[in-house]
Amino acid sequence: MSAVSRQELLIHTIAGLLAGCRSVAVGASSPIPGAGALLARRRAAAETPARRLHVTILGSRRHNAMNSGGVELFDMAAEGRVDAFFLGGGQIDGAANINLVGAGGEYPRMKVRWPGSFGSAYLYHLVPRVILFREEHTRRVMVEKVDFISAAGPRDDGVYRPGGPIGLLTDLCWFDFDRPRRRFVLRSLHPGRTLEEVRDNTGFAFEVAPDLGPTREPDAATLASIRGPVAAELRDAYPRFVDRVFPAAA
Amino acid sequence: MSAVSRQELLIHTIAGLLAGCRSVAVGASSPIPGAGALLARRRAAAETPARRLHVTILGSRRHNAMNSGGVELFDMAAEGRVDAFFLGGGQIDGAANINLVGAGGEYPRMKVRWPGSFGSAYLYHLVPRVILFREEHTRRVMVEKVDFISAAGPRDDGVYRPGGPIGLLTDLCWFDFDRPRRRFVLRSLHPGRTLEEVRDNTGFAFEVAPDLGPTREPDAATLASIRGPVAAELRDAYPRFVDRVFPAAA
Amino acid sequence: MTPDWLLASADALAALVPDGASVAIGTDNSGAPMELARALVRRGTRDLHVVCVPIAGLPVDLLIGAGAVATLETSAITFGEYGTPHRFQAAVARGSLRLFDATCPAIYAALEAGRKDIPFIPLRGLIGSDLLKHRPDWKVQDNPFAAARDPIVLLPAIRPDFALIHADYADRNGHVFIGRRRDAALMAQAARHGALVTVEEVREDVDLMADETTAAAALPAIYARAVAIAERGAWPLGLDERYGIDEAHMAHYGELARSDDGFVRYLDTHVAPRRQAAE
Amino acid sequence: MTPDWLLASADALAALVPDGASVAIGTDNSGAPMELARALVRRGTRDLHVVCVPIAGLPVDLLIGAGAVATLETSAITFGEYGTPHRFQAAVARGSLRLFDATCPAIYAALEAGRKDIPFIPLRGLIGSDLLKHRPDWKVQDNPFAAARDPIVLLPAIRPDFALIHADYADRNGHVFIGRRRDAALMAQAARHGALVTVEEVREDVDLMADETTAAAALPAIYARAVAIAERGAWPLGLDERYGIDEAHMAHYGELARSDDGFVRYLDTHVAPRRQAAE
Repeated sequence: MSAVSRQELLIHTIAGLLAGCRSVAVGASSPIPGAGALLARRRAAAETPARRLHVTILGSRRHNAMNSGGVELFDMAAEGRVDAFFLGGGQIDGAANINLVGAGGEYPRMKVRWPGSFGSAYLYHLVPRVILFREEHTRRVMVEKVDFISAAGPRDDGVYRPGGPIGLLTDLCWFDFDRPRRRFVLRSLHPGRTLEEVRDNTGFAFEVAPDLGPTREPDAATLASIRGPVAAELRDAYPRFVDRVFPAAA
Repeated sequence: MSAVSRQELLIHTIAGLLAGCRSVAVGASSPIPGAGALLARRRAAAETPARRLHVTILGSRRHNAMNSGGVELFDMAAEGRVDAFFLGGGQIDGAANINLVGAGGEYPRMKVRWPGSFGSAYLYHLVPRVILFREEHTRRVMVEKVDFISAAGPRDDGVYRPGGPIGLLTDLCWFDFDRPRRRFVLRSLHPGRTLEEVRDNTGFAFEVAPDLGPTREPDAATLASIRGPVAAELRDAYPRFVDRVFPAAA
Repeated sequence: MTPDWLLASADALAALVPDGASVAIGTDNSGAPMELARALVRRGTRDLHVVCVPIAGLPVDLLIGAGAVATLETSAITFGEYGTPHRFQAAVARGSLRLFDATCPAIYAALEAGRKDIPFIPLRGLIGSDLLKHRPDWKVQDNPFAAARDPIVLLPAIRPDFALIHADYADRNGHVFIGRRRDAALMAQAARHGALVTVEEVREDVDLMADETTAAAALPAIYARAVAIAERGAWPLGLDERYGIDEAHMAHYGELARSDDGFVRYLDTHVAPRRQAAE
Repeated sequence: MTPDWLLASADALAALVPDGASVAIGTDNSGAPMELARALVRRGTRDLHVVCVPIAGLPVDLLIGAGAVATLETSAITFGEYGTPHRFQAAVARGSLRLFDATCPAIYAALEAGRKDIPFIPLRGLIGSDLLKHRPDWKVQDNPFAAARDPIVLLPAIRPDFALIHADYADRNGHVFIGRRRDAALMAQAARHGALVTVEEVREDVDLMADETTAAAALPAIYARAVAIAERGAWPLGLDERYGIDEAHMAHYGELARSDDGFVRYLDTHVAPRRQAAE
């Protein structure tokens, strides 16, 4: 079996973060979280007794537990029927604020304008296990303070908030989010990455777990699962991603 | 053609009250209003140019403009998409308050308990042309003051209320409702009925229109329409009513 | 292998409902959960809080008569043209029910709020009705978006513990066919623990969510806490095109339910023994 | 005889939209009203208030580029994997748009409030976001049903004048097939004057409301202000199973829309002349 790719490591890591979930939703343009959710679904089905994990990939017809329009995802989250979701950001800061609107200049005439906040300002408050996921790990993205808060990190403001981020996954590493202390804690480095590299590329201050270790790689059986059935299932929503990353998938 | 029946007179009168409507809804257990709405629909279709009247008869599958569950009727009414609706009452008083809950004793342990208020407390405020319809015209029903207000008649309370009653149709007569003065005005007597009979059987004070006249009877063409196609269409929702009242309908 | 979502019987579903639970029940017209109601009576369930969506009939009269209901929220209790709900009327006369009289759109709006898990929702109308006098849980407030005084009712959200539903069939993945009966979806979505669903059959040959047309007619499996087969599960009420109402039995019920003794005999005969599917 | 609800073309529908009207437009994924957007540009429509449900893409970029939009409320403008909305970005940079940045569930909830014609609706989340700073129309208030302090956002209802929808077909009664695209129904219901709908075809052989399954997949005719046939009316975007996205044309648009001049050329070539159905 060939070496573990960058994407495979992320997919495997995400599936591990979804352990125990009954229901996972994945936003648009998120093939890696989508694959992670599909892998987690296979694992749940292989438990004894078999456990059903509901996966909804926005934009997919086959992997879609919903039929009441776009509002259903948000209602489901409020109802407590979405255990995990993924959010990214053009900027992410050390207090886990995320920015999907733009950078530089004064709102609304920002220098760089991104698409917009999507559902982040809501789901970030209501989904118990929000996984921040952004492959690019640079000082451009990981900033001290975001230029616009699309969705605020947890704070002590007395606002009803059953949900929030559990951590941040990038191309370099995985950070836990320590909610009481409102800080990221570097928990694992991806194979070949160093603490120095993470420090150089991170604009916010973070802590380092005493037991900082390497991100676990998938074993051969998991790799086969990702490259075979998971890649095949993912094709419904992300044909181009599958063609590019898993050209061998049927 | 045989003489005009009690039901046919009411159906004809209701169709006249619906003139110009684009959308009419009819509650459950209301075969006469249902037939009136179906007759009005035929008339609209016969105009030049043909005009579409949307009819929704609750409990009918064929005459149903809706598909989003029971809430849709109420949302439609709020949207301004229901021009006319029918309400009755175990009691109706002279200020057009209606009571669908019960009579005698103290709420909730009333001596007589009726089913309940249904949607009256809402639709009465939002549908511009509410037709009060109650066949039984006695002092038991037409009371000075209802024992329980399920839905309040229009009042000067500054509450948002685009809707309200336009009048009251019974087995004896038609009253207009004079909204500014909050009183019923006797406008027409059904054939064979007298002012004295109405006074004897009405527990609330009402006015008498200077031009009080007889309720207009349907002409031969209208009667044929009621007995033929309208009765046939009504069968979907009210098979037993049609069998009883229009045994000749195909 | 039996999937994890499919239980053996309506009684197995009823066993999931603890005393004191709140349950949502729809109208008699289509998909009334009669076998579930009988199973709740057999279990000896007590202190239910029943929310009718937005009105109800036979299953609720039965539960009230059997002493299973402590609190009733409804816009009406009616059998339509099929008689009088004597057990409801007797309980009202005795004052043995905590009664929350409502109006249909208020129950719908409160369930919609429940589905969004927002704490309350405003609704037009209602002001001037005596319903408000007896609903301390409903508040009248000024619309904060209006320039002038604009009183409006605020309703607290309703989130029942379970929705009780009978439906035509479940597909092989546990999605339930409900057609355009969107009330069933609303109830199930608003329910904290989802719907307890009895179905006439499980259709292994169908995957409702695979097609855009049939997907629109489904209650997605995620909203069903569990499903069980109960043939003729709406009996003596009807179910869509599958079977009509059993008018003779409705008359029989109406006669027996007129008295306390008669109702006990009805329970002994028609509820206590597990009904056979072919009945 | 042509029924009263069926107009001759998308241009006839666009003629119903006055300058300054508010219109709701859905996502690019399915049923984007491209031909309607082109018809609005041809009409020289001005000062539109566009509400994206809850995000939008190509039709809105086109309308912005053509100078038809004064106010934009959206949770995002994106072409997904098919390029960059240059006209939107240019308008933001120039400050030529009145921009109401939102978040998807807020747009949905406000439309649901519009559909109920309630003046406002509460929604969880949002507090702490900078979106609130720039939305003076959103209020934060204490939940009056909570014992302790419980701040919550109140959103004013959205009732657009029209919803703009492209769909697969209308049946012979003017009911429109939307499958499980319930966003189209929500938009149409919330719209004061209903939906302007283009369809690929009118199917005289179909009566969607006659069957419980297909009824669930319909937008009832009462919500459609008018319908017109526009074959390939979502082009260059795709429509469900009927046709896929025209990637080459998306790339072409992306190239031309990068500059003001290029965009004018695009309009001259692809929008000003009425597109032929067979294109």
